[in-house]
Amino acid sequence: MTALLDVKGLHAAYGETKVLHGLDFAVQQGGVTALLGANGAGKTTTLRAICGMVRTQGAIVLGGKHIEGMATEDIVRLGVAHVPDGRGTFMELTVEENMRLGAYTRPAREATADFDRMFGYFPRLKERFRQQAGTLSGGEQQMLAISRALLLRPKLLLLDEPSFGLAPLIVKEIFGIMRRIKDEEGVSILLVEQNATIALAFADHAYLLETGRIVISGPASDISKDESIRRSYLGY
Amino acid sequence: MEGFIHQVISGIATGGIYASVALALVMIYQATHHVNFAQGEMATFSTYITLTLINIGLPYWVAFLGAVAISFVIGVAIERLLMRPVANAPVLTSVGVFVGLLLIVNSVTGWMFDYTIKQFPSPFSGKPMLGGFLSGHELGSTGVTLAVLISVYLFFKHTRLGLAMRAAAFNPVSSRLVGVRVGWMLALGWGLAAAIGSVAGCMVAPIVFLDPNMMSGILLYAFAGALLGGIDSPLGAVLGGFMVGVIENLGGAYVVGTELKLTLALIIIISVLTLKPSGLMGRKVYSRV
Amino acid sequence: MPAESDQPLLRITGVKMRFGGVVALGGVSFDVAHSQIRGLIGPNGSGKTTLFNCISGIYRFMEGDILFEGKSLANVPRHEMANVGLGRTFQNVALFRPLSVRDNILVGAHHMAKSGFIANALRLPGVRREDAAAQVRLDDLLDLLDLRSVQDIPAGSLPFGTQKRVEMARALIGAPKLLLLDEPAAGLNHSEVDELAELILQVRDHFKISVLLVEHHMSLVMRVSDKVVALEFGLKIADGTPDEVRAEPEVIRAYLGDSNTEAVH
Amino acid sequence: MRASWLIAILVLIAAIWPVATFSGYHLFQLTMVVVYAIAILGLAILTGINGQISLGHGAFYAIGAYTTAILMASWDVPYWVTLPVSAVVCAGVGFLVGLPALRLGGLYLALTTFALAVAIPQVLKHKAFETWTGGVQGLVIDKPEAPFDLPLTSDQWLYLFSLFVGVIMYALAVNLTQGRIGRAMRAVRDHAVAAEAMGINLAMLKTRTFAVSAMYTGVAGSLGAIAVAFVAPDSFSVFLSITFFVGLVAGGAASIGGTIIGAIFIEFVPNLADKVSKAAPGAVYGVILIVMMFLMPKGAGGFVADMWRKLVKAGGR
Repeated sequence: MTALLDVKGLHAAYGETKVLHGLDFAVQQGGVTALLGANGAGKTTTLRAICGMVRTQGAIVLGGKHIEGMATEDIVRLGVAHVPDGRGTFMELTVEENMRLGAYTRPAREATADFDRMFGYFPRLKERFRQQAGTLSGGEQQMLAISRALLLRPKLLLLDEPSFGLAPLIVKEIFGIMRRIKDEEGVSILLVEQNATIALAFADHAYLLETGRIVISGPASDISKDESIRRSYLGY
Repeated sequence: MEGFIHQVISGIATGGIYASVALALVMIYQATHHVNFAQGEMATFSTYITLTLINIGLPYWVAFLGAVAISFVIGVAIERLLMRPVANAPVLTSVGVFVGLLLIVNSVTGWMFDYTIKQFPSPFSGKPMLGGFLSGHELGSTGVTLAVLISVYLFFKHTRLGLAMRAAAFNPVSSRLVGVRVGWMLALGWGLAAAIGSVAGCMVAPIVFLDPNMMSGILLYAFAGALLGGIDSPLGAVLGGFMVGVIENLGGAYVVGTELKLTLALIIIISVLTLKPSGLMGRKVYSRV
Repeated sequence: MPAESDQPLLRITGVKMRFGGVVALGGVSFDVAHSQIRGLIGPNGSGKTTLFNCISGIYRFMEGDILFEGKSLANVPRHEMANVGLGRTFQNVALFRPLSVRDNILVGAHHMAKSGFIANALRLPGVRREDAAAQVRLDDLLDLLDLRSVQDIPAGSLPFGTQKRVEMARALIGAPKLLLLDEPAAGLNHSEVDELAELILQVRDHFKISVLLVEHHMSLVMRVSDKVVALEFGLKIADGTPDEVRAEPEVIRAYLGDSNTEAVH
Repeated sequence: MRASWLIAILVLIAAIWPVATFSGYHLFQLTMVVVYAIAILGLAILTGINGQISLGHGAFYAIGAYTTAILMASWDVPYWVTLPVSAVVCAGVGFLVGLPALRLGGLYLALTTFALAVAIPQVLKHKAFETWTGGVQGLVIDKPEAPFDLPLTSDQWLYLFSLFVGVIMYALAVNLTQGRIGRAMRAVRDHAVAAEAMGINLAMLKTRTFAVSAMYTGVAGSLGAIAVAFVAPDSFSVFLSITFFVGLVAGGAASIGGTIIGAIFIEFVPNLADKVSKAAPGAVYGVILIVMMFLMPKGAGGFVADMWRKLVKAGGR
């Protein structure tokens, strides 16, 4: 396997507050990589850094091309879809319009055909197609956000805490569908999660972040046996 | 009774002008959360451009469309040059820049076209219509205004670009993440607002005559209309604009007299802001601090 | 005051809060004792910050009650909170950026003085007495929090860690009985978090006050708290000493996820 | 501390000196500088220090001017007695305007006060008040003579009188804005939620600040009416309010000393620019506003203060 995304020595800061202190990590072609860590460890910032949403230093290479310093819009057009924290729903627009925006960079006709595939994953979106997105439940908004990202036909999908604020049953449902999506869409995934158990069950490789640094990394199956996650999360 | 109906109908006719300017204000407000104090002055300038094009011999509608196009370009240019740098500045800064813009456009207008009051032609006949309730110009300008408002609505509702512009206004961060070039959407919004203002200017000039301060009162009514309808609702702004037109006409005729019409706008603004700040159709936002 | 010994400083009973249809707090209860450092933890979106805002009056809770020294805070206006005895800091720091460190801290003493517009404009003797009194407390805090060398610098231009100390000083100059800290460790690096932990303990001992610490930096919470309460989905899932709380299966599940997620495969 | 006293004394000497050297129109212009400085000071307290943006302070200036003019024209009240009356009236009106302003965020307040500025000439012209206001014609009042048979012309006396009032008003403003209340005003401007948590009653502070601000600008209006010896609705158009705003920004919104620079600016720049073309004053104002916003967000006053600080720092090394 070759690395689709290769990140070396990534630093990031909000104003004067430095959040990331030199991360090295990779996402393999067709693989799922998880970034774990307690709140405030810098997971969300890492995703934002990849998308050019914060000031960074270091190398971010996507499919052999350096993307650091590029505008978010241009990075997106290279095939990076980002489901941001808080899901980034266009609350005032309808579900349909949200999905059309997902396919904004592609010809309209192609997009409409893709809508049906999304309904295949998330039938509930079809029922809610004409509704204002702000009226959706949290779980439905997460489904919409994932669909919106997939409609870009991305090479790399960045998922920021898809379990956030959702009841365990819905989390399970969404991750079940994500597994199908991964196989059927042929997309590589970088997943940020606080829920370590579910993330490690889904990912094949994982990194654990602590205050802006990677403390351990390895195959997900190894990491899930490691005590340091528990320590890191529960503050021993 | 007939007098009353007459006041209502001609209120609707002027209300259309307010509705257009209110829509222009709301478009910029939605995208940037700034109120363009120079909107009226920009529209006046556009009207002078139309007059200049007519005076060099172009047919009315060619001059009209030419001015709309030029205004669009000016709007885009202003956004790129002046507004971009203060996009995230404090309110005082943005108010300063907008008031500065108002003064500059006003002075440039006076300097280029002098301060004498000028007649402005109407493309419509001046004969009374609809049984004498409306002049031909009032009827025609209401038609033009409605045509503009409907096309703006269709543009935003049914085109890809319109959708992207709305998305950029509502949620710039998410818009970037789906590949929308948010900066250009804002510039387009400014262009459109300037173009709409230019139409409003051309429609009102035959009635109030053209001078560099032609729109200063109209801007106030448009503010009132935008607030009445809800400053974040384009549809609300349009309805608010029409309502203010009617209120102004009725109030002027039966309540406060014509001398205090502008004060009426102030009263509407204060009443809306204190009694129902979100306006009639504005969004209610649940804020989680 | 006989009541003081048997009654906690802060008592939260069955507090509920909804936003639209979303239940942010579903009836939370716990106490903060005198001179106690109380940790409040929970995953993202568990309701910590909502509860914090209910205590400080930013939100008005819908059911239940919050008692401070036995008196309900339900209808206390926000600007009275400081007078009642609540001091607070803010998530991401909320300083008056252009003002000097000194002035920032002095604003925290606003509620302890009474002089109005006219007295200030005329600089009546009472105003000078108030200023002198505030100055004494200011001097004390500048030393305690090591801010003397930056006292004339605009707060907004200081490093983040220093700004947090300024904010702490601003809360403390008002002589609160309960100090509410909203994610004080956010944005700090390892060594700064260590210093913060020392500072929190020092402040408690120096001023003999209680501290309610809302924080997701677990090692900080576990290190300084006497007792910790954990929330998830707006409900209390654990309450006890740091060791008890992190051994609690519900807490482990809330943080690390359900160990029974093999179904995903 | 001693340096600022020294500066104050030097400024005062410099301010009194023109009485001996200038006469007639030039002295009148300087009187207007003092008047405008007080007006802008009022705006600075509200907008610069407390963060409540007003684009309509011309309205309070007009109310002050008319209060004085009506008292003098209709009831022969001595000019100096009208000042405290005007102060009370304007503070009251300011307080009332400040009440709805509480519910308006920065931008909406700017908008509403802008509307107030546009509307005020219409109200002043209105027939209902014509017996007092003189309608469109306005009111002519007598120019005061120097008292106690002082050997001063009317212009000289007026200048000294305005200066006297101005010095008192500045001294009070400095005290007010540098103490506990001034800190609270700034705190509310910079972070209202935090200010409230520190025990500041936002509603009370903001309405009272509004009253003080309106009082200052209103007293300036009274002095202006006495100096010009005439009031008419069209002198109080929206352009006057914008002029004050320009003066505020030019001097530096939160700088008390900057208000004097702003006043000099709005008194002399239009006169100079007018010689170029009728459009020039507006254009200069507009350009100044935008340039200030881009380059010197703290205004000339803030710029000078920063330079001063750097000088002191460099000298101290």
